[in-house]
Amino acid sequence: MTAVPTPRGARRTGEHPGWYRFRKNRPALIGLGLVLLIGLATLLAPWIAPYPHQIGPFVNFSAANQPPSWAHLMGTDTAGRDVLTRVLFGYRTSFLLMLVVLGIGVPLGVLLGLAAGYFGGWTEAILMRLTDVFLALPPLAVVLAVTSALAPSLGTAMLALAALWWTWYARLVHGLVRSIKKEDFILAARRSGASTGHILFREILPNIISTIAVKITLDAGFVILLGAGLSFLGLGARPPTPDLGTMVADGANYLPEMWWEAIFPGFAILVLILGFNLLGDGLRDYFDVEVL
Amino acid sequence: MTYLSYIANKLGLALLTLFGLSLIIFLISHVIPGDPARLELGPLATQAQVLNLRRELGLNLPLPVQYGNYLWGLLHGNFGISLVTQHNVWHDIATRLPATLELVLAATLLILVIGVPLGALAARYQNSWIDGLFRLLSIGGVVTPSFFAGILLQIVFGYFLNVLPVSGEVALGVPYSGHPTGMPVLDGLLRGNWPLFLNALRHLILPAVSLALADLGQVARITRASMIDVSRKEYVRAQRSYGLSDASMTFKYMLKPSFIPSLTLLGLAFASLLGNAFLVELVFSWPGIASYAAKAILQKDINAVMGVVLVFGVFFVVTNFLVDILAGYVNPRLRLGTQAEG
Amino acid sequence: MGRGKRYRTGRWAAALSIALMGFSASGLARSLTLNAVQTFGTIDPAKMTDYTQYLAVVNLYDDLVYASPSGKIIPHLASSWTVGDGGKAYTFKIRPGIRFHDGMPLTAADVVYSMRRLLAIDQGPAFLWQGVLKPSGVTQVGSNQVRFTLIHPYSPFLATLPLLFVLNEKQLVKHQKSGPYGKWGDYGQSWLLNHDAGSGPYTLRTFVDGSQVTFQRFAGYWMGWPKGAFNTVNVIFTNNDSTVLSLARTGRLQLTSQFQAPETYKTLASFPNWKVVKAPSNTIFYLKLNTQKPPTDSRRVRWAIAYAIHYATIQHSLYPGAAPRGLLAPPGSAFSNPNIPELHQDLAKAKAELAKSRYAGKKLHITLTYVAGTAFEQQVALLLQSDLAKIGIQVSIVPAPWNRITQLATSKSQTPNASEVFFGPTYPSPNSVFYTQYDSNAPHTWASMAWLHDPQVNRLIVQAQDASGFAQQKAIYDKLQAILFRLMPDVPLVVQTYEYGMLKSIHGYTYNPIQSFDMNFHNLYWAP
Amino acid sequence: MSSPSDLVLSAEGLQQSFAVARSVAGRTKGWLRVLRGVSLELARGEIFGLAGESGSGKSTLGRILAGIDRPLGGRLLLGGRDVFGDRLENSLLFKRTVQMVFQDPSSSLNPRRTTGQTLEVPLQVLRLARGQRSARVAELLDLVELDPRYALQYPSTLSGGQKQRVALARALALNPQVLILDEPTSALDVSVQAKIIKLLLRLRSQLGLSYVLISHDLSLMRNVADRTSVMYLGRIVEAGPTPRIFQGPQHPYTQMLLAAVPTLTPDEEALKPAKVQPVGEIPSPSRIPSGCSFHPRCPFAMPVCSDQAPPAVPKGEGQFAECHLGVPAGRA
Amino acid sequence: MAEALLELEGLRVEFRGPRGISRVLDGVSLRVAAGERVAVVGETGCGKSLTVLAILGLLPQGARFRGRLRLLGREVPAAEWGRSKRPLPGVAMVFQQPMSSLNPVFTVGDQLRAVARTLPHLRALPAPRLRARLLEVLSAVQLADGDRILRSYPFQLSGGMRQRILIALALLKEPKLLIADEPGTALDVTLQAEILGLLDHLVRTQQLALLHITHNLGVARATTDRVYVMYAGSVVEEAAAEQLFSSPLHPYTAGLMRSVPRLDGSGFGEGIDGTLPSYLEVDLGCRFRQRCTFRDSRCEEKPELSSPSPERRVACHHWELVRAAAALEERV
Repeated sequence: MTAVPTPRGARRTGEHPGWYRFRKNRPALIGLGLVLLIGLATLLAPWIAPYPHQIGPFVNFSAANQPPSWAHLMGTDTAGRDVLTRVLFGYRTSFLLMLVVLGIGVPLGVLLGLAAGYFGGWTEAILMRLTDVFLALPPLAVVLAVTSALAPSLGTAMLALAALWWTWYARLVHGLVRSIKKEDFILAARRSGASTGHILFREILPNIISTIAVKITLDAGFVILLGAGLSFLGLGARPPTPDLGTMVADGANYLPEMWWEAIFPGFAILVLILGFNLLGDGLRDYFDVEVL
Repeated sequence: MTYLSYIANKLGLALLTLFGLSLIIFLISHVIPGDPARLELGPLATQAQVLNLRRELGLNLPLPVQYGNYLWGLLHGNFGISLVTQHNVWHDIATRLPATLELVLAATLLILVIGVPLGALAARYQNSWIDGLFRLLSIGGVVTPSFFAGILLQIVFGYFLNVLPVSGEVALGVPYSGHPTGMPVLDGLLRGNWPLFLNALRHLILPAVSLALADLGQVARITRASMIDVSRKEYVRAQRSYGLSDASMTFKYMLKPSFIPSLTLLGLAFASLLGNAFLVELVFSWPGIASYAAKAILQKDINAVMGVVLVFGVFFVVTNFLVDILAGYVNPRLRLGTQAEG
Repeated sequence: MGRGKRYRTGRWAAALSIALMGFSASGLARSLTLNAVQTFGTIDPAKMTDYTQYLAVVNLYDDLVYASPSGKIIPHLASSWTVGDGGKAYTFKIRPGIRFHDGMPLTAADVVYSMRRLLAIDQGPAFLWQGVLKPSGVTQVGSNQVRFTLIHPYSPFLATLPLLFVLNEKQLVKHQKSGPYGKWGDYGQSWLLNHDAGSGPYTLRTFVDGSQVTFQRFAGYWMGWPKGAFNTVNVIFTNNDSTVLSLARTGRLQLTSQFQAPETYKTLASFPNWKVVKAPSNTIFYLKLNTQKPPTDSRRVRWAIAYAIHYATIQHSLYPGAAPRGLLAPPGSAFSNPNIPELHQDLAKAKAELAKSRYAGKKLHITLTYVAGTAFEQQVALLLQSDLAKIGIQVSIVPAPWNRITQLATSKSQTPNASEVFFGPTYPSPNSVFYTQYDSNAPHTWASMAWLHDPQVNRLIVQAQDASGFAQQKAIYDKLQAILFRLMPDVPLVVQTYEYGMLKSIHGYTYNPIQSFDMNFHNLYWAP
Repeated sequence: MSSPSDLVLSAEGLQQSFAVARSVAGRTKGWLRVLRGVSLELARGEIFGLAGESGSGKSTLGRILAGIDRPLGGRLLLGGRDVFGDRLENSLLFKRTVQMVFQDPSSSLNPRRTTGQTLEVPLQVLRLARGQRSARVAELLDLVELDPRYALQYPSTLSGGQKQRVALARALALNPQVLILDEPTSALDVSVQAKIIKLLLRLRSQLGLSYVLISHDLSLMRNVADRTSVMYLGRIVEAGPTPRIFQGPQHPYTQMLLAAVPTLTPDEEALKPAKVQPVGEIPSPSRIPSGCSFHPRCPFAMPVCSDQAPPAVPKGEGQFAECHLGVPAGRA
Repeated sequence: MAEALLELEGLRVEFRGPRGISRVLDGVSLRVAAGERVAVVGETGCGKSLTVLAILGLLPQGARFRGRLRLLGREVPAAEWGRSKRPLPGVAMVFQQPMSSLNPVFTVGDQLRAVARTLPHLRALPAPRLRARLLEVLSAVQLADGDRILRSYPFQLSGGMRQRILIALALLKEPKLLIADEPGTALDVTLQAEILGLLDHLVRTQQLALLHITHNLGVARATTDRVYVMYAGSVVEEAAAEQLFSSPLHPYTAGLMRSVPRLDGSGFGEGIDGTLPSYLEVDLGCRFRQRCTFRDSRCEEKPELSSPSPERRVACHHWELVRAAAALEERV
């Protein structure tokens, strides 16, 4: 007499409800659009930048400090180079920084956080004290100290940032794991004989991956922000490699007369960070997770 | 657990953190391959002079011994001699810290006085145009690099409108002795020196706003989020249904419970405030500790770097300790101790 | 927004802000505010090394002798002197009636104390007299004379003496703390961190860590005061050109440093009540090439570099100044070799030199450092990078803080292939140029980043030190200059022109060949 | 009492405490005494009911019986072996004997794993081949009356009852002999609860399972359990065959519980003890009253009750109660 | 019938979501007379709590509602209920979660005073008299030691005390109608019984009307005069308590009652197959028909509320059949 019930929530035709919810979040869409647009422009920079040959060792002092015009939409800098071209290529430096820092910091932090949260004990105690100590250090100051100690270059800055960054993920993942490992389903999986590896990577990780993703998106903007600060202080990419923070720092010397030299690169940083933040906020709402 | 043992616990953690901090700072500063002796003697000194000074400064001892000396010195308030200014680093820091403190305090005040109520208001009018405007403002604050915000403010208020000064702490024509607090705004207020107070205040506005923006946005967002979170709580629904007024709900009965996460964030925000102070002080030629540190770092002034980063770290740890205590006060469960529940 | 409108609002708001700040126009008249691009590390005459330190010291203290704008040594505290014992004994007669800031008379004993102190502390200018003078060689003769007995004859000695400043012995003894100098304790070093013990035209009024410094006119100065002299001089610190402009525009700055960007001077000159004062200096902006490191160890590569540079861009737009002839500036100097030509870009010759070098056909790569944060040095670096790319030399640019450069310079292997560096004589003698930069026996510093090791050069430098008489010296220096030009250890890029922006009503600026001695505020006065 | 051969699981004098407060130095300053000496025996095919209010320690007892937590004292015996003493609680042997079903099916299923993936975890332990595993998953789903299609569904698309069936299937995957059922239906509506209980009863007879049923719902207990134990503050204060407990409750606490049960018919009403009114709340396990721990709430409390813990007094047919009221004079 | 205190007619509530519009309440009508005790029962998701929220003006954002509300014979404009967030005069709510319905960071006294200040008859009282009034209310809910309680934070009090404070908060208003949403459900049975007893006492002594929302049929029977049964957003049956429990007329009510385990150990029925239909589907027929054993073609048409007897209503085409089946079962 029991009719086989139709499972609820069977896929319906038409829009996926997740995409519908995301689509309703206009800021998140704008963020996604910005990040994709800038990412694409960065990839295609050699083809879409108006003067790609000005990226290498190039100067043209006779064309220096020209205000924005049709020929130079963002004007030219003190060495006569097209600011728009340098902004487009400057994004490459920002993306590189972000990819290296997060590419090293995130996996490391997630692994350590998983270990600390799940095993507890000494692993946890040491790791968490360590993150406390790292948290007490202003990241900018530390990176500045380390980079100037080793070599004031972008590479060292990236490594120093990565060396700091894992702590945030370790902390985040540690907290998540601690709360999730008390859930009955972990207990149940353990009672049914699941291995530790299975529990960590198949049971726990899938449940926190969305939070990590949100954190990564928000952090992408933050890393770029810090990187811009570092290059503003003179620890950016080596000339002639374009670097947005360096461009702002150089241009700031000629304010307000030659405003375009600092303002456009500054807004370029801002827009990219804005993109990542809007996207991150959108994802946070979408996944309904808490990330500081 | 009682409040007292809660405090003691937090204090223990803070001390432990400080110890780790000193170790890390020491290690970082001692992988610096620079030569402070060379620096002190000036560019034209001979190698023999340099070697002599290295011995004098103890730079040729093994690292653990140097760390021991360092810690011993710290405990006696001796941060070493700054190789650039030739002063005791502690003295350098003490003379510059008030300026930074003034800036950071002003920024904190802005964050608290504007950020928290703004977040509360946005949560109250969730999804309305007020909320939209607020989100725009707060995200604008978060995504604008503080140095760029500073530059923009300089252009608008310094150059175009020319209504606010764009560099320094007080104008030169205004006599200022640096006493008693070293913070001209406060000193002007304390001594009733209104020209000084007004002048210093005007100098403070742009740097403080640039510094505050990022964390203001962040704190406002957190306040908004936790207010919304709280607004979904059973007790808020209950209190609303009793007919409590909107204002008292928003600014009292919902704000206080949602203030706790904001408070924690504010503590964490201190690290970024101090970090951003580096940039803001440079942009505004602010005579604070961060620009001293930036210079010291670039010149590999080991003692000064160690001193400043340590002071920042201590500052941060102490602030967070205070935040914890305050959180304990706001949260009666921590203050009065939990009762064991069945 | 149009320019006109902006300035109108600007003026209106400036008036408002001045009113709000309670500025009094009369207060501005007798006080002078200038900016410096770095803080006062020290104001101790025994430790000074850079331009701000010299600037403080020259105003707080008096030196034994002074240099005229042309570099001639003229009496100052010493009213006259004699040289004897085959050029080994210098005896100076101290001018009577000079008083220190605390009212004590300045005596020969103070001079002895000051020189011995300088030699004992062995920092700052002490290197000038290393191997030339021992503390025991400094003696008082009679009541008002001082004698320096040199180890061996040394013709540039007199020219080095403007760097000896006289301190108040009694005052320092009163304030000295224990230290490594026996009965002299710490020689008053800690007290001098934020006090002065001089007799100079100005006294120290406030000195907060070298970052807020105010000088106060010393009414009892022995040389008297011109009408309109400044009662107080404030030095503020910023290397941010836009800040300088903003301060100048709002009347809070009356005099700029000499290190502003060319664009800034242009803007300042356009202000109705401002002028830009220029003075050709004897400082040259060099591209120093490490002659011990491949590929710049090849003379031909160095010449290829020299031919590749577009000097006109540097001399006319990046850092306006005269074209140098060889390595001794200024071209009009008495010792200058007139046969040495100016350098010009010639890419064909550059390529030819390269082809003849032992690195012909190889891909060349050099590193180039400059002082981080200096806008025009960065532009010059970019220019060099682009010019050298044209002859196939790849340049990687490494901006570094000045201290880092000075440190790299002490090691042959760490010194980069090429470095952008200013060098001016420390004292008005060609010896300062040649010995410091090119004698391989001189201490290795940022000045000798060429690491030149040439026996003939060394020999000629010593010959000139021992030589007596102008003609003899001139002949030696002519030969030396010709050899150095052929070796091309440093490429002279441009002769620095001092440029100061100042209010039109400030007068009296006088060039001086030593460091920042031209910023002796005693010369300046206000005349509307 | 059951004969030893019928015994599948037994516990002797189980004790459990949790630290509540620590000083700065990490020293424990207070304890929650959650279990204070609990013994029980579970026979093959039996449903053993554990009743009590929150804070009575019944869930803690359940977790120990399922091998999840180690007790601070006492023994858990399985086939004559001391489970915790021999460190068997994580062995496959124990897992294949005792499994647990949790109260809230929403939190006992991983939201990121499909039913099939969840059910395959225990099967991997058995080293079944992939084909065998999916066949077994279908079999398990069939066992709990779910369509095999559910193997591809995530928990969020299942109703509460369906989720609890999946949880039950997982518990059965290793063919255990004993299921610890911790409030298995309290998160469900009554109409669903009836279905789940029916399923549990069917499975017991079909698979010869034994259950330890933990529930605060006395009406449910009455209809399901063979034997019922009533817990109060970490002790079993009354136990016996279910009909006897409900028809002749001896302990005042049991009587109070019964008196509080909401009922649907006058017939049921008549079964409730009239003399005892529900009063007071269960105290915290950190401050357990002296003597008989129930004495502050007991309507029949005597002076002796606050001084001495009452002994377990047999009431016949395997029923006993820990109460001074039933102690023959002179023994107290 | 006594004078109607509260009349709700044809309440419809809809939410717009990603998959379309869900109609969560589909024409709910309720009536409470002065001094009357009324229960609304139903399982999770039937809409009983939402109905109360609508009356109290606490519908969530994004909800759209329609319907009429009359209070003390006066029509309440749509702006003053539903989502108005303003309390209705004379109506007070007792919340169900004693652990989460009190603000954790304010003292009990603070929270009581905050409510008192919104009430015209208490607002003007000087502090000492207000305090006396608060103590009086606390003693009305049988909380002794009022001084200490006023100074306490909620976490310092036991669950039972907190539940009493929630009642006190409602009583401050001196309401005519008390709305109680699952009071005591979160508490243990003994405590729940006490709280229900207290409510009953208050209703009788202060001549209050009570609208009691509960999922527990036994609780509804024990505390009320009249019962509404809700299913899937509609009232399916309405009757005096005794009538309803002796002879349910709606198949859902009957199935629900059969699902409840009985204290007399008489076992329990099969439960009800299937699950609640989705609110997203537009359904013109009886919403219970997929789960109903009586369904036939008539059920494709939505049944209206019919009156088998005065004061009794049922929304089923087959209510007579249900009654007959029950009678038959009784005889067997």
